[in-house]
Order: sequence, then structure tokens, then C-alpha cells
Amino acid sequence: MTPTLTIFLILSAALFCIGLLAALSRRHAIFILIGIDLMLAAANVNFVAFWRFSPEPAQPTGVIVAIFSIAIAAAEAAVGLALVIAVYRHYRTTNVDKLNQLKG
Amino acid sequence: MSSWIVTYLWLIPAVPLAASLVILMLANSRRTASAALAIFGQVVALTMAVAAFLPTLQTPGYRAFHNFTWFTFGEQTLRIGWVIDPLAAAMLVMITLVGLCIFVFSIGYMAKDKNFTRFFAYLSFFSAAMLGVVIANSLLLLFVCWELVGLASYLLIGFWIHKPSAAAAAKKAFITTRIGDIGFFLGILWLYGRSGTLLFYDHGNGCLENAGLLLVGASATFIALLIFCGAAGKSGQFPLHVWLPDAMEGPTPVSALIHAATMVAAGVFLVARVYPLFSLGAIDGVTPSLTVVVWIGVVTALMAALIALAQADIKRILAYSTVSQLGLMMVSLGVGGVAAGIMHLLAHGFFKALLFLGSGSVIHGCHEEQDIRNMGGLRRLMPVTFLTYAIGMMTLSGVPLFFSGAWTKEEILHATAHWPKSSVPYYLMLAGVVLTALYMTRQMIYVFFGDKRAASEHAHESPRVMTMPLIVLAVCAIVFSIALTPAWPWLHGYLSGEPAHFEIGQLIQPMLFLSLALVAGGIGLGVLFYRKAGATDPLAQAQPAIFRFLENKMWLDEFYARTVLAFAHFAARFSDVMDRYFWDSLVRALAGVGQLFGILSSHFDERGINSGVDGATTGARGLGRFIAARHSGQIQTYLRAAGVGALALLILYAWLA
Amino acid sequence: MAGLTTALILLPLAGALFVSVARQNSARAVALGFNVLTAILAITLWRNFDTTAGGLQMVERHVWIPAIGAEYLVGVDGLSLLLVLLTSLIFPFAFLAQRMTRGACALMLVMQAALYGTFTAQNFVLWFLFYEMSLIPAFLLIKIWGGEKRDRAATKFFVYTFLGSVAMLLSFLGIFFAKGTFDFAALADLGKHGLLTGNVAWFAFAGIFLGLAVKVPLFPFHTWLPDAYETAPTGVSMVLTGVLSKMGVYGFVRLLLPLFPNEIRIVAPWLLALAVCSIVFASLAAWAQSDLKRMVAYLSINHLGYCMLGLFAITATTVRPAQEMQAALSGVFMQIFNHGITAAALFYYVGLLEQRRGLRGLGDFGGLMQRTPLLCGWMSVAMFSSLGLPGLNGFIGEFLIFKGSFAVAASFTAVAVIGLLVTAIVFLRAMQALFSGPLAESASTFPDLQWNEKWIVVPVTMLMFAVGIAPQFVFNIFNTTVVQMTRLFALTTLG
Amino acid sequence: MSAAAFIVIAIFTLAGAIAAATMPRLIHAALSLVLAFIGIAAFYFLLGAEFVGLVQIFVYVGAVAVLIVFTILLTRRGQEDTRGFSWGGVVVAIAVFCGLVWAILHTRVSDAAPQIDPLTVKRIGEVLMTNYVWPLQCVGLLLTAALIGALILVAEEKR
Amino acid sequence: MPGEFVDQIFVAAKRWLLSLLPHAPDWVVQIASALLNIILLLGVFATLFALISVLERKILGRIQNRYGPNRVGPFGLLQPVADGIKMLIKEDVVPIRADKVVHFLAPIMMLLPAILALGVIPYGRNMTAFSIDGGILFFFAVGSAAELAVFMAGWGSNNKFSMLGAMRAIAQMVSYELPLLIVVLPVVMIVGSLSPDAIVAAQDGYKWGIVPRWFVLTPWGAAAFILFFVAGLVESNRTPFDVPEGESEIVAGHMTEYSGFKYATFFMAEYFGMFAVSGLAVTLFLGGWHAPIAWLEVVPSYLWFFAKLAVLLFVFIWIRGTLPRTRIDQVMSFAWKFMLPMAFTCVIAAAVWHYQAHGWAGWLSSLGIVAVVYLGLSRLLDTRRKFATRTYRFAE
Repeated sequence: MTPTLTIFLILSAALFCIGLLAALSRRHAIFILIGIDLMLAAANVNFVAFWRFSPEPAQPTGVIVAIFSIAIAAAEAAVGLALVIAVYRHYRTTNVDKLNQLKG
Repeated sequence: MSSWIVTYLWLIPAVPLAASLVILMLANSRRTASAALAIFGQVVALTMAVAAFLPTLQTPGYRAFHNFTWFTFGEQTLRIGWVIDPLAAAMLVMITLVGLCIFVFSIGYMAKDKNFTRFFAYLSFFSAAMLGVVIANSLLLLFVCWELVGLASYLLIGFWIHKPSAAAAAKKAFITTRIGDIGFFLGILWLYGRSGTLLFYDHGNGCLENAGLLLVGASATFIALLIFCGAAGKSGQFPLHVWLPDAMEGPTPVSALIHAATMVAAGVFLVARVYPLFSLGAIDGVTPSLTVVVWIGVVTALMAALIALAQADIKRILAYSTVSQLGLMMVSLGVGGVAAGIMHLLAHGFFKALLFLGSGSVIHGCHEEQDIRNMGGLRRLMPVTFLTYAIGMMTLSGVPLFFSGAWTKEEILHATAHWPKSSVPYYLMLAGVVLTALYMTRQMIYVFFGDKRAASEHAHESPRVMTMPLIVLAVCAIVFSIALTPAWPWLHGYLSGEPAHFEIGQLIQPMLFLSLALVAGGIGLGVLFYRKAGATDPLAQAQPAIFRFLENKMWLDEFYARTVLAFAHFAARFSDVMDRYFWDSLVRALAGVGQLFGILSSHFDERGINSGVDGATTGARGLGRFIAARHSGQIQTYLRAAGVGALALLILYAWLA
Repeated sequence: MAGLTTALILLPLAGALFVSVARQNSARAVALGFNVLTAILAITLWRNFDTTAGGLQMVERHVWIPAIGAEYLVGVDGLSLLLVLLTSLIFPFAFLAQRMTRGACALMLVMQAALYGTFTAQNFVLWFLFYEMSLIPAFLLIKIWGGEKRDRAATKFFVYTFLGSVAMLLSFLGIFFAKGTFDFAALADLGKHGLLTGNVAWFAFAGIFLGLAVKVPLFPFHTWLPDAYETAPTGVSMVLTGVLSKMGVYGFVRLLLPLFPNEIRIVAPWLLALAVCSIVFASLAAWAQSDLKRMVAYLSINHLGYCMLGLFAITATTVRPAQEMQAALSGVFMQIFNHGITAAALFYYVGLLEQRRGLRGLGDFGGLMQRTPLLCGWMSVAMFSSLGLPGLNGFIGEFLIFKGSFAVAASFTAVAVIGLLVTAIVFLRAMQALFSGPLAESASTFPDLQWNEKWIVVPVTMLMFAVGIAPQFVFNIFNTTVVQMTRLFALTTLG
Repeated sequence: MSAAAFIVIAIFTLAGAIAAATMPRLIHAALSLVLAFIGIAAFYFLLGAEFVGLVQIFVYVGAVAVLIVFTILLTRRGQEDTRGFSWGGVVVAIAVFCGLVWAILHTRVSDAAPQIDPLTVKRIGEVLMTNYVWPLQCVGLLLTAALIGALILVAEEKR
Repeated sequence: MPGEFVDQIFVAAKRWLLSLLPHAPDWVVQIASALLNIILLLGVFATLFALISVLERKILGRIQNRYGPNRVGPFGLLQPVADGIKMLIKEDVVPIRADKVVHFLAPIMMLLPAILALGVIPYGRNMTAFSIDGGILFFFAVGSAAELAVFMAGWGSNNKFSMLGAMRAIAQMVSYELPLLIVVLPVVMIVGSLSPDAIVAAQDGYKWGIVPRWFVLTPWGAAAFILFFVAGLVESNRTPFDVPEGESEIVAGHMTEYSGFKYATFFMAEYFGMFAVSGLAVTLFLGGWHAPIAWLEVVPSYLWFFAKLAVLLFVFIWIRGTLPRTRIDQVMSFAWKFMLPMAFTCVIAAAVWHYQAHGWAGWLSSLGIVAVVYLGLSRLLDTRRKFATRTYRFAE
């Protein structure tokens, strides 16, 4: 048996949802970022999987998109973590429940 | 045939100009260097002038020019150039020679001035501009240099700028001459429009040559008269002479250079230069324009001589004398004696410079005193000055035989006598000769003879550097007459392009006796009249009303102030008031109307449109508050909502699919 | 080098952006840096400009709003190039002349871009856009950074010029509805045979005339100018007089003369009278001023009056000798350039005096020559240049204008020459009051020209001399254009 | 290839990911995340995209993970109240997972992996430099901007 | 040919060993091959480690004018065995407040990447353990995991010295990773491949039959090699960049709380890292396993490789014996102010060299570029005249 596309998709969906879980239910801001990174990685798995199982794999579009996506994730992580540090400096906390200055 | 010098003629003004620029850049303390530079420039100019003079001797009526394009506009070109002919050559030599003397004199005269370097820069600049006027072969180039001469004279007259009177005099000089220049400028425009060129000589196409003159045609009279306006302004002809006596506020060398030898002569030179325009269409040597020149000259000559009689300032007397002599030259030109006029101009350059420098020496010796009533008895104290001054005085008065002025004056009288239109100028000129002798005698007696007065107590002879130029000029004034006598009218021939022959028999002319008699009369009258003169003038005692009239320069300045100036001031004020109030209020009224509309419109907005909109706003605000309350500010809440939303969408999709 | 013109327009705008985010005390340096760049671009433009070829060069054409005939169409001919060069010259000096805050620098740069646009746009909509774009920074600069009466002056300036603009816009809309194009070249081509007829033509003419006359300004639409120039800060005054006032003249040459030959010919005597009034009354009014800046402002009107005289004179008659037209046009262009330099320099000097004394009345100074000979000397050069002393730049233009107009409108010219005289009087009076006499107590501690000031003064003065003595390099810029315009005007069939 | 490898890797990855999401201590979570990332990289190897796998390790393990631990280091004081866990999120996540799985299972996909030549770095480079050069530049710009932005964000404010 | 046989002896041996599994499925053969490679690698490098550890002490001794270890075995060559026994039987102390799991995993995490990195280096003709297309990238990818390990060590120990040491180490490793990567770029650019085999192959041959075509002999290559070597020093935390474990300041940095075999593992990992970096330097710039002179090609390729490696290792030791430790702020500013610009310069110089057809002109102009930037930078960074006042920044 070789892994099929469906298996990969389900795996990546699982990864995505674990990321979502981290982003949704943890209070620490860094967990949210971890979650987001996981979700992005899950999406990347999808891209590469779709490329591998596409009828025209000579065109490495999925791979390229994954590469770009990784680069963007790096940028996201850098800025996100910088934000966390800035927020921590300002509020002395990274508990997102306490960061509700924008409430209506 | 043209000599190399023609191509390099521009160097004559360029060298003093360069000297001037260099001096301007020197520090104020580099006095020796600046004087040396200026004099060096002048010497070079003199050498070149002589070099330029030499070829003109070879052929009678020699004329060489060099033209070039100054700039191209559109498809047209504007050409200028320079010319050397006897007129220019003679002027060049005279100007550079006299100028050199004055430069040297200035070293002594200005020795204590703290702006010594600047003075020499200005002098050099002036010299350059003047030489430019002389060599110009284009009315435009001449005008350019002409204006620069004006600027130089402005700077020099106002040299002692801390004196308000000097500044005022400088301004007056510039503006008065500028009035004349406006006419000149229009004349240039007109001429340019007519002939299509401003070059004097251009291989037959110049505006003074046949082809050009043909194009000018009938408008020549007006053009000539307009150009004469400029000449009148520069040469101090009535009614624009008022600036010249005031210009004596400048340092004395300036007076000598500008207001005796060179600048004021520029007007005469200009008329001589464009003489073909004046004489175009002459019948029997008379044209309307020349007639105007004659009458203006006559009025000027006589009026100035009269005013000179009543002046107390040593330099002002000389200034009015200059005005008078310039009038004389103008008359000479007007009656057709161009050569005579120029000869007198040259001679006048020497002796009037001599007189001015002499007066400068006197003023210097008397510690900056200028009022002749405070001098006296300087004969002993300043022998060299006295002697040279006497030579100058006799030359000016026209004492015959030995002094150059006599010969030229005689020739002018001669020419005037033959004017076909009227003989009145001739007689008035004779009167002028007498008056000249009279006021010069008055001045001599006041300054050098009689008892010592307040200012001459501590007088002293001037240093060598000042007396040497005096001597040189005096020698020139005498020696120059060799070229002027009727026996060997070399200069006359040279200027008018005819060869001169030596005939000793021509030496004594009937006019000589007449002139001798007139001069003797004048001097005699003067001696008689002023021999015992005291603090008050004899004329003032005899005829106080006339004296006051003359002393106040015939109230011309006051007259101008009341009429022309007053009108101009009024016009200025009026323009300003119109601007500030009339036009402005017009605009503001318009703006007011606009504002009114604005107010009306805003009221309409307020009452009509806004009330409807307000209701809508209130509703929107309430809704906004409600929604805002749902926003907890907690990011995860939003994220969860998004997740649920996505799920809902998915379910919706599944349901629909 | 097709994008050069666009680059020239965009660069100052970019500069404005940079300046507005720059640090407060480095804003001026940034602005100056950008001006160096624009200067380089302008010189490149000049280098690449073929002075022997007529017509527009370096044309860039892009579709913009086809529905209303608006195109992005820029190009330069000799006149445009001259004005572009002038702009590139005046602005750096204006920036050097005065310390400016960040906002002012940014606005100045916006204005600069607008000016480049105005001088190179060849489509009315685009042109008008830039034309108006220059107005707003000028207004703000006067309004915010101006002197004591700034509110009134700025409002007046704005209302005046805006009213004129509106009139012009209406006229052009009229023309567009009649002819369906906004292209300058096409309009000029149509104008040869009379663009419009009847009352419409007169209305259109009046509207455009009003708009441009206000901008120049022409008597009697000039009263905004003294107030505006007086209150504006030195640098802004320099730009206003040096470049902004040229927009009006440029408009006359580019729009009014080619489009309405008939109308102009019919009312030419009146126009000439207005020009002469500008010359004479403005110079007289300058004489009556005691405020130096106001005085210079009035003389600015006077000098632009000469330009107007030249332009109206050559279109006044049916007989149009080519050499006179060329003389007058060359003179006008030369005068544009010279006045730009000289008037800006004069404002700068007045600014220097004001900066030292705090006041700028004629009576507030005296005897400066003893204290600050250099300042006086250099300032005198500018003054003499302005009064048209030969050997300096002012003379060339004035001479050619008078030469051209005297031949076709002798009497008007003869009257106008009075302006030369009065100008001389005004300046000599000023010099007498400022430089001569005993040293005023208030002036006894004046510093002479500083090094940084010399950096402005010396090049500008050298330029004055250069143009005055060897003007050919300036003439070369526009000679071909002059010839071409002469042909255009001469070909214009009348009636 | 081999299902065994897939299963092993999947277990590692999912375990790492779950640990990353649920570990009470942040630092453990971060280290578990590294495990998950390595697992994902292994997936890429499995899928024949070696380059992406290497990049994945390089960027996520070498850079992002280090960043995260550094951030943890810098924000570790007074963080006692951040241990919480909200079950609402778990419900949503599971619901989303169910939804996704349902969607995947109801989508027709071709499960046949075609035979391919190995994807060389050269090929990727060529494609990046030709078809995708513009996005590449944009990403470069983005990274620069992010770098500068991050620096500015964490730079200590001047007092 | 005997030469070729000797050259390929290991390859042939492996092939023979694998042929012992004739009917095994593919993946079994693959795994067996990989295992063989790993075992061989570990064996060779563990031996090298042992050798080098004693040699280093001996060389340092020579440099410091004393004998090194000379008691155990002949010339003290058995010293590492003694050390190993000592380490193994030492008590493994774990601090009570330590994060036990992390503390335990750190040494393993440290050693693993170093071994993996060694796998992609070609040790001789056809002797690359894992011949991956993106080998260079793989090297750096696994290498970057070392930082994480250092962090784990620092964090897990729950000791302020460990933490400080870890932070310093990470800071300098991250900083120098950038120049390290960028100086590899020119080589990759010129060769057009990320594969170490291709890079070695590109350095094959001799110009005019004499001068080898090693990249170190081009101006940009020389500069890049020096930069790479310096960055390598930092990456392996060697003197003069051993600030993270500067015993005079912070005891032993992140290794403070380790003892016994864990400490030995760290030690080993460090040396393995050094081997890896040196090996890569040899591969990238020194022509890999190629002989320096054409007729010396007969000597087996792996010998050449290890000879070059030995030279580099000697230089490592030599530097350790010669240079004092730098200050952390100097280390950092050196990275950002000098290394990084120089690295970029190498890229540009290589491009210039390449686009002038690798000829004289290119050689000279790339030399010019490197020289100009170098001189400019050294002038800019010259602090002989002014010493900035030191500001101390402590970790929060």
C-alpha cells in the first residue's frame, strides 16, 4: 500500500486542526503563533501533496508555492514574535485574554 | 589696409576693465598694488591708443572697423563692432593721457581715504567704459558703454557714500542722464527699426553709410533729436545740465576725469559720431536737428557762464564753466564745424582737467575747503599750483597765440559766424567769451591773489605726485596749440580727412584780434571788478537780485522740484492709492458677493438638508453601539467565531450540494 | 530619453514624500538633494534637446480619459525647456535662501512638480491640472508661513487666481464642446483660421484672458500680487516671482496668442494699453512704496508688463514683419528668464536685510555700505540688472522687446519706456536710502555676507553677468522655437 | 513508497503537533513543534520534494523555532496565568476537523501518483527565476520589510 | 590499475558487503547501505575525535612550551581511552530544578546534526555517504538544529550561567550563520549546483596543467574561504570565539550542569561540528578530494581529503593556541559590520569573475573589488584612535 492523496489530505487536515486548537484554546500568545505556524505547515503539505498527485508533475507549481509559503511563514513568525515581545514589554503579559483594549 | 590693432582694439577698454576687476577683488589694505594696477592698465591703454593712433596718420580719412555677431535671436543676428578713425583715435589718446595724469594725481589726493582701492577700481572701470564708447562701431555697443559710463559716474560721484549730499548728487546725476538716455534709447529703437542695423560702418551697409541713411530717410530728424537727448543728458546741456554742478560732490579727480575731460565730452562725441544722421538732407549745412543743437548749445553756454559768475564753490565754478564750454562745442557742431568742436573738445579735455586738478590741489592744500571766499593769497604758498592754474585759466579764457583753447575757440567763432540761418548765436558766443574770461579772472583773484583768508592760513603746496600731473597737463595745454594754429591746421585736417599744409601767413587771422580784444576786455573787467573783492561779492553788492538769481542757478532745480518731480511724486502716490484702495476694494466687493451666497447656502444646508440626515445618523449610531458591545476585544473569541463561520459555510455548501 | 520629462515631474513629488517623513532639521537637506537630482535631470534634458529642431521633443503620450479628450501628453520645445531650466535654477536657491520647516519644504516640492508639469504639459486638461496644483501649495505657503497680513493676502491670492482659473476652465470647456480636442498643437492648428466665431469666441477669449491676466498679472488684475509677495516668506517669494508668475506669460504664448488671433487683433490697442499701464503704473507705485519687499513686488509687475507689451505688440497689427516678431518673442523669452533670476535675487537680498534687521522699510536702514560693502555691492548688481543696465542680463530682453514692439506699436512703446526711467529712479532711491548716508544705528552690528550666503549670491550674479555679456547660450535654447512661433503667428490668416 | 515509513512519520508528526498544542509548558510545546516540523519535512521527502523538505527544516527548525524559544526566553517573567486551556476551542477545532474530513472524503481526487523524474534543485531554480521571478522579488521585499518591522517593533523605545 | 583499485577500495568493499543480501527487497538494501555508511562514518570520526583530542593537547602543549599528555600509552596516545573510561564511570549529576527531559535530550540533539552533516561530504571519489541533490542545503539545515540543542542545554539546566552561555552561543551562531551561508553562495553560483559532488567535480582539472582549479585560488574564493573559516570557528565555538563557554566568565556556558558521558557527548559534538565545517571548507574551496598537483592524482582521493582536513584542523588548534578570546560585543559587531558586507562582496566579485569568462581580467577585477571593499571596510571600522565607551547589556 502506498499513501494516497486522501491520506495526505486527512493528515494535513489533522495537522491544521491541531494548529487551530492551539490557536483557539491556549491563552499564551506564543501558542497562537505556534498554532498558526502549524496551520501554515499543514497547508504546505497540501500543496506539495497536490503537486505530487497532479496529472502534470513536471510543472513544480505546488512546490514553488510551498517555498513561497514557507518564506512568508518565516516573515510572519518574525513579525508575530516581535509583536509578542512588544506587547509583553508594554503590558507585562502575554495572556491574550488580558489584551482586550480593542473591545467595543 | 586695416592694421592688426583694429582686431585687438577691444583690448584698450578691456585692460582697464580687467585691472578694475582685479582691484575690486583685492583687500582694502592693498593700496599700492591697486594703484599700480590701475596705472598699469592705463599705461597699457595709452600705449595701445597711440598704436591705434599711428595708422590713422598715414592716410587721410582712414577708417577701419571690425564687426562680429554678438548674438543671434530667431533668425536675426545682432552685430556689434569697433572702429578706429581719426575721431576715435584722437579721443582715445586724449582720454588715456588725461586719464593717466588724473590717476597719478589721485594717488596723492586720495592718499588718506580708507576706500583707496575701491576708488581706483571705479576709476579704471570708468576709463574702460569711456574708451568703449569711443571705439564703438555700433550704436548699441556705444549705448552699452554709455550706460556703463553712467554707472561709473554714479559710483564715483557717490564715492563718499556716507555723505548724504554725495549720494543724492549721484542719484541725481544718474537719473538726469537717464532721462536723456530714454530718448537716446528710443532713437536707437527707431533707427534700428528703420535701417535694420546699428553698425555705424559696415562696408557700405552701416547706418551712417549711404545705404543705411537711405533707409532712414525722413525720420532722420527725429532720430537725431532723440539721440541728441542722450547727448544733452550726458553733456549737461540745458535743460538737463542740473546734475553736473551737483556732481562736484565727488572727489576732485573724479570731477576732473568725468566732468571735464571725458564723460561730459561723450555727448559731444556722440553727436560728432552720428553726425551723418544730423546732417542728412541738409540744405546749406542746415537741418532742423542741427538748428536745435545750436540753440540748445547757445542757451546752455550763456546760461552756464552767467551762473558761474555767482558761484562761490571753486569746483562749481569750474563745473558751470564746463557746461558752458560744452554748449560752445554743441554750437560748433550744430553750425557745421565738427572738426572745430572736436578740437575744442580735445583741448578742453586737457585744460579743464588741469583746472580741476589744480582746484583739487588747492582744496587739498586748504584742507578740504572749497569756498573761494575763504581762500586768497595762495599765489605764494602754492607756486606750482598757481602757475599751472594760471595757464589753465588763460587757456580757458582763450588768451591767444600760446594757449590751445584760444585757437579752437577762435575756430568755433569762425564757424559760427558763417552760419547761414542766424547771426544771433555768433554774437551770443562773443558775449560768452567775455563772460568766460570774467568769471575765470574772478576765481583767480579770489583764490590766488589778495590777502590770506581763513582757509589759506595753513595752506601748503601739494606733494610731487600731485603737481607732476599738473605740469604735464599744463605743458600739453600749451604744446597742443601747435597742432591747432591756422598756420598749420594739422588737427583740423586730420579730423576732417584733408591734408594740412604749413602756411605761416595764415597764422594771424582777423578773428584773432577780435578774440584778443574780447579776452582782454573780459580779464580787464574782471581785474577791475574783483580787485578789491571782499567777503561779499561785488556783484552781490551791485545787483543783489541778479546775483541771487544766478547764485541759485536761476532756480531751475526748484523749478524742476515744483513741476516735474512733484508731478512724478503725485503720479506715484496716485498709483499706489489706486492700487491699495480702488482696485482692491473692487475685488473685495466681488468677494463679498460670493460670501453672501455662501452664507445663504450654508443656512439652507443647516435647516433643510441636515435635519433629514441627522435622523439617519442617530439610528446608525445606535446600531453601531449595539454591534460594538459584541466585540470583547479577545482575539480568540473572534477566531472561534471565524472557525464557526467557516464551518457554517461548509455545512451550507454540503447542504446545497 | 522618453521618460525624462515624466521623471522630472515625478521626482519632486517623490521628494515631497521623502521630505514629509524626514526629520525636521534634515528636511531642507533632503529637499535640496532632490533639487540637485532635478537639476541633473533638467540638464540632461537640455543636453538631449535638439536646439536645431523645431516642434515638440521628447513627447510622451498616454491615453488618460478619452471621453473628455484628456491625454497624458508632455513634451518640450524651446520655451518649455527654458522655463524648466529656470524652475530648476530658482528652486534650489529658494531652498538655500531660507530655513524652512518640513511642511514648507514638502509643499515647495509639490509646487515644483506642478511647475514642471505646467511647463511641459501639451494637453489642456493635464496643463490645467498642474496649473491648479501649483496654486494650492502657494496658497498654503503664504497662509501658514507668511508674514503679518498673511491671511488676507493668501485669501486674496487664492480668490483672484482661482476665479481666473474657473473662467479659463469654462472657456476651455466651451472650446472643447465646439472643437472636441484639448490638444494644444491641434488647437493652435485650428486657431490659424479662427477657432470660434461670434460671441462664443469673445466669451472664450475673455475667460482665458482673465485667467492668464490674473496670473501674470496684468493691470488691473494685479492687486493680489504685492500683498502676496510681501507676506510670503523669502524663499516662497523667490519662487512666486521667479517661476510662478511665468506661468501666466507662458499661457499667453501657448494658448491665447495662437488660439485667438482675430480677437487679439481687434482689441490689441486695449491690450497694449493695459500692458503699458502695467509698466508705468506699477513702476510708479513701486516708487511710492516704503516697504522694500512690496517695492520689488511692484517692479515684478512692471517687468512682466514688458513681456506683455512684446507679446501684444507683435499680434496687434496685420502686418507682421518677421524680424520684429522674432525680436519681440526672443526678448519676451529672454525677459522671462532674466526676470526670474533677477527678481528672485532681489527678494533674496531683501530677505537677507530683513533677516538682519527684522524690518524691511526703506527708512529702517542707512549707510549699509560702510558696514556691509559686499552685501551692498552684490545687491547693487541685482538692482542694476533689474533696472536694465547694459552688460547685465536685464538689458538684453528689454532691448529686444522694445525693438520688436517699437516697430509695430511705436507710441505705446514710447510711453512704456517711461517705465525704464521710473524703475531706475525707484532703485536709485532705494540704494540711496539703504546704502548711503551715515550708518544707521540699527545697522551697526550687521554682519556682512556670510559664506553660506555667498554660495547663493555668487553663482546667481555670475549668471547675470554671463547672460548680459554673452547671451547666446540662452538664445540657443529657444531660437528655433521662436522662428517656428513666428511662422505660426505670421501664417495666421486674419478675418 | 512505503506505508510503514508514512505511518511512522505520521505518528511522530501528529504526536509532536498535539504535544505542541497541548503541552502545559511552553518550552516543551516549542520543542515538540520542532518534532512536528521535522516530521512534516519528512513528509516532503516522502513526497519527492526534497528541496522543500530541506527548506522546511532550515526555516522552521533553524529559524522559526529558535525565534520562538528566544521569545519565550524574553517573555518568561510573570506568566503564571497563561497556562489556561479553553475547551470551547477544542470543540470548534474538532468540529472543523470533522467538517474537513467530510469534505475530503466527499471530493473526488485521483489517488494515482504518476511516475516522475526527481525534482532537482536546478529545475526549481529555473522555474523560480523565470516564471516566478516577480513573486520571488516580492517575497524578498516582504522578508526585508518583515525584518525591518520586527527590528523596529522590538527595538527599545528611546527615553 | 592498482591506483584506481586502492582509490575505490572502500566503495568496492561496500558493494561486496551489500551483495551478501541478494534477495532482499530494495528498501532493505537501502537501509543496509545507509547503516553501513553511518557505521563507517561514526567509526572513522570517532577515531579521529579521539586522535584529535590528544593531538590538540599535545600541539597546545608544544605551543605553550610544555609536553602534552605523555603518560598513557606510547607518546600518550592512549589518553583518550583513559578519558573515555573516566567519563563513562563518572556520576551523572542532574540538577534538581532542571527540566529533566530537555536536559537529557540536549546532548543528543547536539550530536545528531553534527553526524548528519558529516554525511553529505564527499570523502573521496564516489565516497559520499548520502548523495543528496541539495547536499549543501542539507548541511546547513541540519546544522541549524545545533542552535536549538544549545538552547535546550541552557534552558534545561535551569542555571543562569547555562542560560547566559546558551544565549551568547545562539546569538553568535545565528549571526555567523548568515555570512557562512552567503560565502557559500558564490561557489554554488559558479558551479550551478547545491550538490557537494558537483562542486568537487567543478574543481577538477588544472589550469595550464599546473595550477589546480580550486576556488580558493581565485580572489573571491580566497576571501570567501577565509570568511568561511572564520565563521566556521564561530559556529563550532572555537577560540577565539569561544565566548559562550568562556570559563573565566560563565564557568562552561551551556555545558555547566553537565557531567560524565553527557559532557563527553557535548565535547564530541563540538569536535564533530568542527570536522563537518572543515570538511565542507575542503569541499567548497580546497578542491575536495582532488590532488593539488596533477601527477599526485595517483595517491588515493580520500587521503587527499583527510590530509586537507588535517591541515585545517591543525589551523584550528593553532589558532586556539595563539589568539586570546574576543569580547562578545566585538564578535557580534565583527559579524554584522565586517563579515556580512565582505560576504556580499564575494558574491559580487564571483559574479564579475564569472562573467569575464574566468580569465585574467575577471581575476584582476574581482581582486580589485574584494580589495577595495576590504580596505574601505577596514578604514571604516578602524577603531585604533577612538574606543567607544563600553555599555553592558544584560539579558533580561
